[in-house]
Amino acid sequence: MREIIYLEAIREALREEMARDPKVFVLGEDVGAYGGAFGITKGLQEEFGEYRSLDMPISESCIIGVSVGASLRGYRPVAEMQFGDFITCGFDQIVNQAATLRYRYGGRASCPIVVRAPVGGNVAGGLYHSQNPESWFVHRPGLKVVAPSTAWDAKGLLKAAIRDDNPVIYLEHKYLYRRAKGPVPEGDEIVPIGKAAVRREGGQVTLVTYGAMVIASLEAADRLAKEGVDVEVIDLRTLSPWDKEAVFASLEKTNRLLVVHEDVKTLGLGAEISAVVMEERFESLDAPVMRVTYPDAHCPFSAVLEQHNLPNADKIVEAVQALARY
Amino acid sequence: MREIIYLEAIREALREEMARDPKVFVLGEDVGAYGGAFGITKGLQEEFGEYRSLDMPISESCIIGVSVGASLRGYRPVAEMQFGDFITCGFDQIVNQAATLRYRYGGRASCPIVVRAPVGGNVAGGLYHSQNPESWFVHRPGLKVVAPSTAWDAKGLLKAAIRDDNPVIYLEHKYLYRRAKGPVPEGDEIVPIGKAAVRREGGQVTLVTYGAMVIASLEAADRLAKEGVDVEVIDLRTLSPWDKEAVFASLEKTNRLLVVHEDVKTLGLGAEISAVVMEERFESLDAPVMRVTYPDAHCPFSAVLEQHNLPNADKIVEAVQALARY
Amino acid sequence: MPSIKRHKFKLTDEQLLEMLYWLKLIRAFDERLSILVRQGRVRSGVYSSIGQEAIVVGTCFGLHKEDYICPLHRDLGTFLMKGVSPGVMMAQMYAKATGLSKGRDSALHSGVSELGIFGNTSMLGANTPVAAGLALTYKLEGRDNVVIAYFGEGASNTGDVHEAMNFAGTHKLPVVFVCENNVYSYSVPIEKSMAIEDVADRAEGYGFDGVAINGNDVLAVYQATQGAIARARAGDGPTLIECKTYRWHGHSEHDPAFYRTDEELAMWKSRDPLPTFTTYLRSREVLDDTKLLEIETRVRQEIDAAVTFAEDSPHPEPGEAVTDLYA
Amino acid sequence: MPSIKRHKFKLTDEQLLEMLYWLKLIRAFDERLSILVRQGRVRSGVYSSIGQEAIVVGTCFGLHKEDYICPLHRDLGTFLMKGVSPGVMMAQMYAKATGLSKGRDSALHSGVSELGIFGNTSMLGANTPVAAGLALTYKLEGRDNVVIAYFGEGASNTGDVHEAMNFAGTHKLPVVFVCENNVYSYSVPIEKSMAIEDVADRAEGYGFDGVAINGNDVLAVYQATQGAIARARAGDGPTLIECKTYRWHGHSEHDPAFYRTDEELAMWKSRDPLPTFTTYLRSREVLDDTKLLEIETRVRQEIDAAVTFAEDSPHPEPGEAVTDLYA
Ligand SMILES: Cc1ncc(C[n+]2csc(CCOP(=O)(O)OP(=O)(O)O)c2C)c(N)n1
Ligand SMILES: Cc1ncc(C[n+]2csc(CCOP(=O)(O)OP(=O)(O)O)c2C)c(N)n1
Ligand SMILES: [Mg+2]
Ligand SMILES: [Mg+2]
Repeated sequence: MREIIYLEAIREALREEMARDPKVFVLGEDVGAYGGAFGITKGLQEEFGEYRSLDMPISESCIIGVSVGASLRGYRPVAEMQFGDFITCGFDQIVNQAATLRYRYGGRASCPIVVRAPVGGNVAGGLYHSQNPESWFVHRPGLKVVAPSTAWDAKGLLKAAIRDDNPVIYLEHKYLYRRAKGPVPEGDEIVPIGKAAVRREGGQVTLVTYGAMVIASLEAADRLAKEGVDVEVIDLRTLSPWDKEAVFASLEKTNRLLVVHEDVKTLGLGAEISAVVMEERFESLDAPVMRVTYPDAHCPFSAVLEQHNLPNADKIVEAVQALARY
Repeated sequence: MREIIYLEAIREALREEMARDPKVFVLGEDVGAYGGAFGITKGLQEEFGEYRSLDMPISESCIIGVSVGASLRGYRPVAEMQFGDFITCGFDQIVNQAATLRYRYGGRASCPIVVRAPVGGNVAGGLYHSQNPESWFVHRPGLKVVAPSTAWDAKGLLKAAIRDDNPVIYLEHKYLYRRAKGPVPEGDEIVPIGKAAVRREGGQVTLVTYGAMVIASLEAADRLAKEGVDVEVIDLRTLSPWDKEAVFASLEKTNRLLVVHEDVKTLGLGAEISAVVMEERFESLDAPVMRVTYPDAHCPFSAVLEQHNLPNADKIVEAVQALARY
Repeated sequence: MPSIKRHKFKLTDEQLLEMLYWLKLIRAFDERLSILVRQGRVRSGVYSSIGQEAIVVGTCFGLHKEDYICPLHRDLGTFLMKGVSPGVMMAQMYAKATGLSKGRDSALHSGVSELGIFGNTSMLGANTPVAAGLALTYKLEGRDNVVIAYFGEGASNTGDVHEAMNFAGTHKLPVVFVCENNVYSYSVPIEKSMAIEDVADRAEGYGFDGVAINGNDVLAVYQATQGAIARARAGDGPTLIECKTYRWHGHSEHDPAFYRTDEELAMWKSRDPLPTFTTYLRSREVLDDTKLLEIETRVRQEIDAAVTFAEDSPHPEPGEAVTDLYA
Repeated sequence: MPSIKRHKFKLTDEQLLEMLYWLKLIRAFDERLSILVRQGRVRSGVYSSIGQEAIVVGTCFGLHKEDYICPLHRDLGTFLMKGVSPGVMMAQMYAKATGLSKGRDSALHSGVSELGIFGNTSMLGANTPVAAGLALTYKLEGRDNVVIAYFGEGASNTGDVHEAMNFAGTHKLPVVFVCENNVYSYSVPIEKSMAIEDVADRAEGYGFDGVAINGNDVLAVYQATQGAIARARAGDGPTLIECKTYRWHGHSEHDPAFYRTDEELAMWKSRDPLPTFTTYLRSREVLDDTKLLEIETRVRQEIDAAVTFAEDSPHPEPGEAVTDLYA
């Protein structure tokens, strides 16, 4: 199968969905002729016209509100945040307007919008171009949240998100845009929302992660394998609803669980996974669920500072070793 | 000692702090002559003048941004959100502007603002007048979050929040405004941020909670005592940073822990407490940490629906019994 | 300020009587609600439009089914005029299973897509970007439908309203922005929340026209709205219509409204849109006592039936608290 | 549009030469930064102000130390003019420990309270409510200081700018709003993000004056700003000054700016604020070759020293990644 990069996989999903369904359109800052800050929407305006890849004024709240309005008339807007960090400027329209729509309409309407947000660090982004906003949305009922780590999933999950009848926050990791390259099927391969993927099988420790941390986790697992520690790496892919069954199934084998994420520790997704595993699989645990995460700090610009904060293979190896020894 | 209600305790803290420090002022919608939607700021404008209890246009982002600006010149603004639900409209100014200020200034400035947010349900508020927004802010480094459950703490924590040099989110529970009545010291008694209170001692199960759920938890503990189950009830009071030592100390006695909160389950504060206890006190646990929370759903208006969702003494009793039996 | 041609859009006698019916129905609905709140039968979320009915009737009258409305919290009457029955609206206020939201929320926090009614959140101004999004779809489809977006003079200060008007102006979207300027934003008089007298003046900053009109004159509101709609349908983009009015009750039914004087209230009551219109109809011999009685009887019966329907409706099943979260 | 009296606020020859120095220093700083980016010595967050220096110099010149500035991302020069040394600014761009934020962020995301410099987040428009808050404190204290709040024509469409202007207008706060209209918001030309030509027209909607001026004429900018400051100090409230200008480089140093034509760029380069001002000074015999050489030498030395300082400065200690989160 041909290999393409993550960034192109996102673009391909958009193009195919726009061609398939005239109700799908893209809107955001600079997404028109320019093709977006990262070039994701390049060519779409040329192919589909001004209004299907629509340049919006700088107004994130409006971008999302407009998406909600269009969705009520059967459209499937895909809103691009120029950086995921700016999603805070449209926060109310997501968590109150979109997330509660179906509920308050008594189930008589739905709100099929996708909000694409380029997230994550390790790209010299600093405080406002590196954030990982997933927890805010995982915490909010009525939303779904996905975070692909491979080019394949980037395409398949975006297609699933666009076809989903609920508001979906689609977190694309900037570090992966050009670094995650791999096979991607042409055409209509959907990656279902809510299903994790086992990226590496193993029997001693379960490592649950997502996004760019899949790369660091697999690197750590390779190194650990050489030491004889056999790690199963699960890529959640969907953060809300996350795939409890997949995590439990692996845990039944390993009885040891590590969660790795780039988001900060306190109330990062690892907290919820840990709590649920405790509640529902306490007896399966031979060791406490542990977390390797960003510290509770902001995302500094200096490479020296940022590397201090970012989880990496070294930190993961250390944590797995401790777990395996437990 | 004289007894006053929670609502008056908040007002008293504001009045005393405004009298003590001319840099303290209040701003928000209708906080002037009207005294705020709940009457909290009643009399302040008369006593301190138009600009120290300042009516703001409907613009939450501006209210918080203005507070940040004033704080940079040594003021200590106390911003009132008319309902905590509307804090989403000022979200960016809190999580990006205020929370990162000291960090990005290289430690050379601070941002001593307080954002007061009336939160919580059981007051016929419905979807947009009942929410519990604490998780969003506990998750964000650079902020502190407090949530008093008694009139005493309402006063003492607000004073602490105003004097704190960091942005503090002060969550006042609407259900408690008139229902929480109790002794409140006159004058300068401060309740320190970061310290929990043991509301009831007990040796069998530790129950950690905060806000309006302290009432339901104490009711449950009373009932359980009659059955011979001896519950220790800890009121966190501060949610960020939460008092790990107090929780651990109780857990060492009981080896069983239940977290109760009105916020939804997924990535509610209970998740973090559960995860930290697992990481740091796994060996102390005779049973899994359990959670009694709101389900992952919105806050419906109908009393029938709302009572279905709200945690209450019945649900807590049941959970404690299960834990005690474990 | 573009002048309003009072007689450009003709109304038949029948239509004029229908307008009177709506004015009276909406007034009666709100009056009954007010009583129901005091009786404790309706719990909260009641924002009376009494005194402002001419705006609702003047803007909604003659809308097509496919035209969309995005009302503010006080515009319960717009739901009625767009086709929701008084019974369903009353059930919504009662939080019954038969209400629009099935008890999930009260007030206007629910919508009906088939009737072109958007139900906003509580967040003031948040309906306006949604209105722009709806209008965008009409433009994309080349339909000649319009969207009416309502907000108070208080809400006009929110960022959302600015962002929405700017976007709508940029793309000449078919939206009519209706600002209901009732002098107060809860307790705050307009001069304490903005330095201008006419919110309409802001339209210029978005590249379209704004007019300030007498919001208590149903015909003036109708003419202005129809003019704006005609321009919108013709592809000439949005208009901002600021309707000067006053609310008689407090902000909500729980607000004693001490912040205003009796004289001010009395002055505005003397401009009550209902008798003004009734007198006009009589003078034009469109209305007589028989017809008036007919209308009043019909209104009373409909409101009574609505209350009965709401009272008799079941509460939602408790388990519905956690359904309809996802499609 | 209030007219600008070009000669109302007098400048001595010395001051005029100082203005030239600042124009050249800021130009040289940005030119050097551009090279450093291409060399990979500075990593990102570089938004060149080349072509727009007259706005920075014209608005900051003559500000009091206690006056506050709330710059936009392109206004690095304002930091220099308010008293941050070129070395510290360069170290900030290098993310060194000696930079303003000690490496926590680059660009203008840090401030200096003692110098009256606010450091915004990246979020466009978010500096304007903060500016209003600063100005509120001046009003409360009865001080005659002012706040200058900068934003691009693109950022003028954000809700924050609307909310801030409305609040500042309502209370006649001492703020000067400076809109740097450089035609583009990243790739989007102004006509695709608003339906008006002059952002200045929006001021009327907030109850204060707006003027659109030639932003490439440092003296015009200075006169307009001083006029606005005088009004603000006198308690007459805000002014919006829209400075028409153009950025020569791409949006950031990584943007090839294919979205515009060479002709357009060439036209605007012919309006370069520097030679325009130099010619003027020569014609008034304020400037001669010796003085020009003096200024240019000084600028070169200062920029060289700044780069040396930044290069020689240590990186922050890794552990500083988790300090200064709380006071
Ligand atoms: C974003 C937001 N902030 C605050 C409120 C609380 N609130 C509800 S109505 C209201 C006053 C609204 O005034 P206006 O817009 O003039 O409409 P009116 O009630 O006068 O019809 C306020 C402050 C809200 N609903 N939403
Ligand atoms: C709230 C927000 N949305 C988007 C961005 C991304 N962004 C950075 S600069 C820019 C264009 C700004 O245009 P303008 O305000 O005209 O200033 P200019 O860069 O032209 O000086 C955009 C879209 C941002 N920084 N903040
Ligand atoms: Mg009003
Ligand atoms: Mg620009």
